[in-house]
Amino acid sequence: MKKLINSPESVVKESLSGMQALHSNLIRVDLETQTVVRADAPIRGKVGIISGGGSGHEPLHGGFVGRGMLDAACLGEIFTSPVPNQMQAATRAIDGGAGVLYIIKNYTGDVLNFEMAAELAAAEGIEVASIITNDDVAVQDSLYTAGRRGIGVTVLLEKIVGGLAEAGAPLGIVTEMAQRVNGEGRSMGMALTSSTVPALGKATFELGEDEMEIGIGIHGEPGRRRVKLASAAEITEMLVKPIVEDLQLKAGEQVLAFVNGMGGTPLIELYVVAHELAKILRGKNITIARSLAGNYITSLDMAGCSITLLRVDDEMVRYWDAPVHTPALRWGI
Amino acid sequence: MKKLINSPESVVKESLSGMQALHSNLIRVDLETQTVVRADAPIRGKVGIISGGGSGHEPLHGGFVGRGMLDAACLGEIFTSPVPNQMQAATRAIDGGAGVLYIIKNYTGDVLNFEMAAELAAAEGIEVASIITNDDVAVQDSLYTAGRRGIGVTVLLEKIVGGLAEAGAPLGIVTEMAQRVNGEGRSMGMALTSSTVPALGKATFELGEDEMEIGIGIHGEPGRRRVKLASAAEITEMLVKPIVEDLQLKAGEQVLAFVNGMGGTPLIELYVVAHELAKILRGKNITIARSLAGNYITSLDMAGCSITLLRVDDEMVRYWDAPVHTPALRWGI
Amino acid sequence: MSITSEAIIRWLQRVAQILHEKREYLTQLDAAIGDADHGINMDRGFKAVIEKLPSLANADIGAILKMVGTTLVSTVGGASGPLYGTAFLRAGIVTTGKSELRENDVVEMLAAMVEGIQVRGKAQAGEKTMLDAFLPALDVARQADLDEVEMAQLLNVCCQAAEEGAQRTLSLLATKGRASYLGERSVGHLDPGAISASYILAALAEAYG
Amino acid sequence: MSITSEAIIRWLQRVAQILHEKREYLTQLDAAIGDADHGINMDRGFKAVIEKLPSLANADIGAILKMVGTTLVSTVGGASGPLYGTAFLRAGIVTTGKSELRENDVVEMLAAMVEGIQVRGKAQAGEKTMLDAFLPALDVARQADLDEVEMAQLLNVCCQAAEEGAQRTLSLLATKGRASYLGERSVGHLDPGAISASYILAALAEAYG
Ligand SMILES: Nc1ncnc2c1ncn2[C@@H]1O[C@H](COP(=O)(O)OP(=O)(O)O)[C@@H](O)[C@H]1O
Ligand SMILES: Nc1ncnc2c1ncn2[C@@H]1O[C@H](COP(=O)(O)OP(=O)(O)O)[C@@H](O)[C@H]1O
Ligand SMILES: [Mg+2]
Ligand SMILES: [Mg+2]
Ligand SMILES: [Mg+2]
Ligand SMILES: [Mg+2]
Repeated sequence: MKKLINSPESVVKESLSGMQALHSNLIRVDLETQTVVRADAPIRGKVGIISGGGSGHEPLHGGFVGRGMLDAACLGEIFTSPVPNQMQAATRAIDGGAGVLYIIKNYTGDVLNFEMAAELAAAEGIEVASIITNDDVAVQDSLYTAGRRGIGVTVLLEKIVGGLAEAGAPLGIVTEMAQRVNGEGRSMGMALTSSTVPALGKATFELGEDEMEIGIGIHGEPGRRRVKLASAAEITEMLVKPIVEDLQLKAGEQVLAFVNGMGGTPLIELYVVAHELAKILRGKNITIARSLAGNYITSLDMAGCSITLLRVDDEMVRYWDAPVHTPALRWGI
Repeated sequence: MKKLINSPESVVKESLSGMQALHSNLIRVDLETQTVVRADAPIRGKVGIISGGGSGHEPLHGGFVGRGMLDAACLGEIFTSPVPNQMQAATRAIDGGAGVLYIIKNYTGDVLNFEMAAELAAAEGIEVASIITNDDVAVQDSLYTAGRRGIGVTVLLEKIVGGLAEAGAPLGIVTEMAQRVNGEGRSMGMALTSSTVPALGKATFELGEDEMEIGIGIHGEPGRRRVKLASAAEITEMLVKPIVEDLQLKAGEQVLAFVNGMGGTPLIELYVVAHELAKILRGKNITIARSLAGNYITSLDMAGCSITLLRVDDEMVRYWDAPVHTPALRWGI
Repeated sequence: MSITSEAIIRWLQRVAQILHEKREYLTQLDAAIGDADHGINMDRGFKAVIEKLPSLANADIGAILKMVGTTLVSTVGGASGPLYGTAFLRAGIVTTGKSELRENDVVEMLAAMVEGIQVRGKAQAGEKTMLDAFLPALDVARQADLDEVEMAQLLNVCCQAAEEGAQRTLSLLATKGRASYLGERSVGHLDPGAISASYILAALAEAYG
Repeated sequence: MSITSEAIIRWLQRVAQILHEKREYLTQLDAAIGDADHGINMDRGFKAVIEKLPSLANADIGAILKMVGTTLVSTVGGASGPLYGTAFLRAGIVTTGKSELRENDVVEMLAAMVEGIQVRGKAQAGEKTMLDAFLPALDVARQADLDEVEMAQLLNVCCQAAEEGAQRTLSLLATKGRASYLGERSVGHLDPGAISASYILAALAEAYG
C-alpha cells in the first residue's frame, strides 16, 4: 500500500486537521467528534444543513461545509458511517432555531445512525427533517431490499439545498427541494481499479489488466458486473443509458451534468468522458444547462468515474448558481 | 494500461473537446491548433497572458483560461511542448494591443518553442515578454545546465499575474510581477508511483512496493533519488526543508502554501500532507497567509504530491484574492 | 445453573478477544461483498467496551449490557453499530436489575436482541445478515428451554445453531445491507455480520463453561 | 559522385521508415532519462514530412530541406522539434537552389545543422545530447573532404562516427535537456536524441548507396 499517510489509524483525524489548518476562515474542525462546522455557525433563524458519512470520499462532505452549502459534516472512519453522538454534537453546534435537515446517503449504516441521531435531537426539542439520497441506477430499487445507493446526486443536492437554506427558506420548503432534487437525479459509476482501505492495506478486490467493474458505489465494493475493459465512449454509454432511461429524459429537457472522478482518475480522462457525454446528450437533444467535472465524491484512490444527470428547473439552477464558499466548491464569493 | 480514453492518439483533442462542451461560457477551444482561448478575447487594451506546455498536467494550463487568469493556453501532445504555430495562433487570437506575456515553464522544449513563437510574434509587430518559471529546488541551478524546472509556482504565478493584467497593468509591470513571484516561490515534488503515458502503454519507470521517488518533475520522469517509502510526516519534511532553505524563509514571514496532487492522489492524503506542512511552518513561526490544496499541476495518473511555498507581500495577496473565473479556479465571480 | 454478572463480564472479554483475533478475517469477508471494515468496526467497538468494564464491576447484568449497547452505538458506526448496539441495549433492558440469568432469561435476552435488530434493520430470515445467525440460535434456545435442557447444553446448541446459520449464508442472496448491491454476485460468500454474531454466541457458551 | 534531389527524397523516406520502426525503442530510451516521448515525437514529425514530399517533387534540395525544417518545427514539439527543425532549416538555407550536393556541400550542410542546433540549444560536446552524434560526424566528414575521400566513403565514416558518438552517450552525465534533471542517475543510459541523430545520418548513407 502506497499512501501519503502516517498510519491507518490517524489518517482521518490528520486529514481533518490539515483541512482546519488551510481553511480556518471557513470551518471549525472538532477532532474529537470528527465534525466540521461552519466558522460562523450557528446562524440564527437559518435552517441548518448537516450531512455526513464515512471518510474516504473527500471532498465530500467536509469540503462542502461553508456559506451557501452545509452547516456541518460528520465524518466516520474510512467507509464507516459516523455514530449518532457525532450528529448530536453537530446538531447542537449549528442549530439556529429554524430546524435542521439531515442529508443522508442511502446505506443501511448511514440511515440507521442518522435515524438514532434524529431521535436524540427530537428528545432535545430540535426539529429535524431528513432526506435520503438514492440515485444510483446500478441498483434495483425495491421495497424489499436496502434500495438504491446515494451517490453523485448528494453533491448537487447539498449545493442547491444549501443555497436555498442560505436564502432563508423554512425547513419545509428546504426539505421539499431536497426531495425534488433527489427525485430528478440519477447516477451510475464504474471502476478501473479497486481502492485500498488503509487499515486493510491492500486492494479490496482484484481486477485483471483488461477488466473493469460497472455499477460500483463509493465504498470500494465491487460493482454489479465485471466486464472487459472498454473505450471511454462505450463506458460513457453504459453509464448514461440507464440514467436517461430511469429518468425518462426527453428531447428539449435541461440537465445539470456531473462527471465525477473516483479519486485516482485525472481530469484529462474525466474531460474525455465529458466529451462522450456531451455527444450522447446532443444526440438526444438534451441541453447541458450547468455542469461539474472533477473529483467530488470519491472512493479513496480508486480509478474510475461516475456520471450524474439532474433534470433541472429554473429554481434549481438559481440555487446552483447562488454564491458558495467552501473548501471544495466556491463561486460568487 | 487502464484509462478512460478512446485511444492514445485522440485523448488530448477529446479531452479539450470535453472542456469546451462543459465550459463554453468561459472558453473557446480550437481543436486544430489545440489552443484554449478566453471566450471574450481579445480584450482591447489588456495585456494578454499566454501559457502552455505539454498535455497531461490538467487542469494546467487549459483549466486556467478565463477572466482574471490566462487569455490563452497552448497544449502540446502528452508531455510534449506545443509548437510555435500554436503560440502564434493564440497570440493573434488574444492580442489586445497592449502586448503579451508568455508564461513558460523551464524545460528546454517549452523554452525553445516559445522562443521561436516570440520571434514570430515580433515579426508581426506584437510586443511579447516572457517569464520562465524555475522553482524546482530538487534540481541544482547552474549557468552550465538546463537549470531548475518550472513546476508549482507556475499555477500561483498565472493567478497573480492574471489578476494584475485584468486590473489593467501594462506589460512592464505585469512582467515585473511575474519575475517577483517566480523569485519568491520554490517547490519540490515526489512520486509514490510512475505515471503511464497513453502512447507508451505502461509505467514510465518501475518502483518497488516500498520505494518512492523524491525530486520529480511533472513529466513522469524519475526523481533525483529513489528512497524507501516513508510516512507523510517524513515526506513533507523532505520536501519542505530544501524549499525553506533555498527561500531563506524566516520567522514572521508570510507564505502562500500550495499542496498539489500529481493526479492519482486523493484529497484525503493531500490534507494529511497539509497537516504536516502546517505543523512544520508553525514550528518556524511562518504564517500561511493563503493556501491551495488539490490536483492543479499534475503528471497524468501519478500518485504523489508537490509542495510550493511562495513568500507573499500584500500586493501578491491582493491579486491572488482578485476575482477569477476559469474551469479550474473560481472565486469572487 | 445460571449465568452470573461475572460470567457476563467474562463473555464480553472473550468477545473482544475473539473479534480482535478475527479482525482481519471479518474484514476480508466484508471486502468480498461489502466495504472491508466489519472486523475493524467490531474490534474498535469491543475495545471500547472492555475499557469501560472496570467501572461496572459491581453493576447488575442489565446495566452492563446497556453500557455495551451505548458503547457500540457510539463507537462502531456503519450498519453493525446501531444493530448490535440496539441488540445489547434491549438485552440490557430485559435484564435490568438481574445479577444472574436462568435459561428462560437467556431466551428472553436473545429474543430482545433479535427484536432490536429487526426494529432497526427491518430484515427477515434469509436476507444474508447477522439475523441468519441470531434467529436459528433463538429458535433452538427457545426449544431447549421448553425441553428444560440445562444451561450449558442450551448455550451449546444455541451457539452451534448460530454457527450453522452463519455458514448457511454462503449460499444466500443478499437483499439487505451493503451486500445487496452486489445482487447475484453476493451468492457464494459468507456474511461477515452473521459470522461475528456466531462468535458472540460462541463466546457466551465458552464464558459459561 | 553527388547527392541528387531524388537521393534527398529517398533519404527522408528512409528516415521516416527507420524512426517509425524505432518509435518504441526511442521512446523507451526517453522513458529511462526523459519523458517517454522522443520516438513518438520523431515519428509524428517525419510522418508529416513524408506527406508533404509529393508536393516538392521538382523542388531543389534547399526547398526540400527547408520544408523539412518548418514541418518539424510545427509538428514535433518538445526539445527535439525546434532543434531538428532549426537544423534542417539551416541545411535548407545553405543548399538553396542546389539540385545536387558534392562532398564539400555535404560538409557545409552538416556544419549548418550543427550550428542551428547549437544556436537554439546552447549545448556543447559531451553534454549528452544529439550533438554527441552530430559533432563527431561533422568532424570526420570535414577530414574526409580534406582528404578528398569520395562521397560513399565520406557518408559511411560520417554515419559510423555518429553511431559511435551516440553509443558513447551511455557513460555521459547529462547537463542539458530533460536528462539533466536526473543528475548522476543519467549516467548509464543512451541519449535518445543522439540515437535518433545517428539514424538520420545512417539513412543518408543508405539513400546514397
Ligand atoms: N438491515 C440489516 N439487518 C440486519 N443486519 C444487517 C442489516 N444490514 C447490514 N447488516 C449486517 O451488518 C453487517 C455489516 O456490518 P459493517 O460492515 O460493520 O457495516 P457496513 O455495512 O455499514 O460497513 C452485514 O454483514 C450484515 O450482517
Ligand atoms: N539543449 C539541447 N541541445 C541539443 N540537444 C538537446 C538539448 N536538449 C535536449 N536535446 C535533445 O533532445 C532529446 C529529447 O527530445 P524529445 O524527447 O523529443 O523532447 P523533450 O525532451 O522535450 O521531451 C534529447 O535526447 C537530446 O538529445
Ligand atoms: Mg462500512
Ligand atoms: Mg516531451
Ligand atoms: Mg462493512
Ligand atoms: Mg522526451
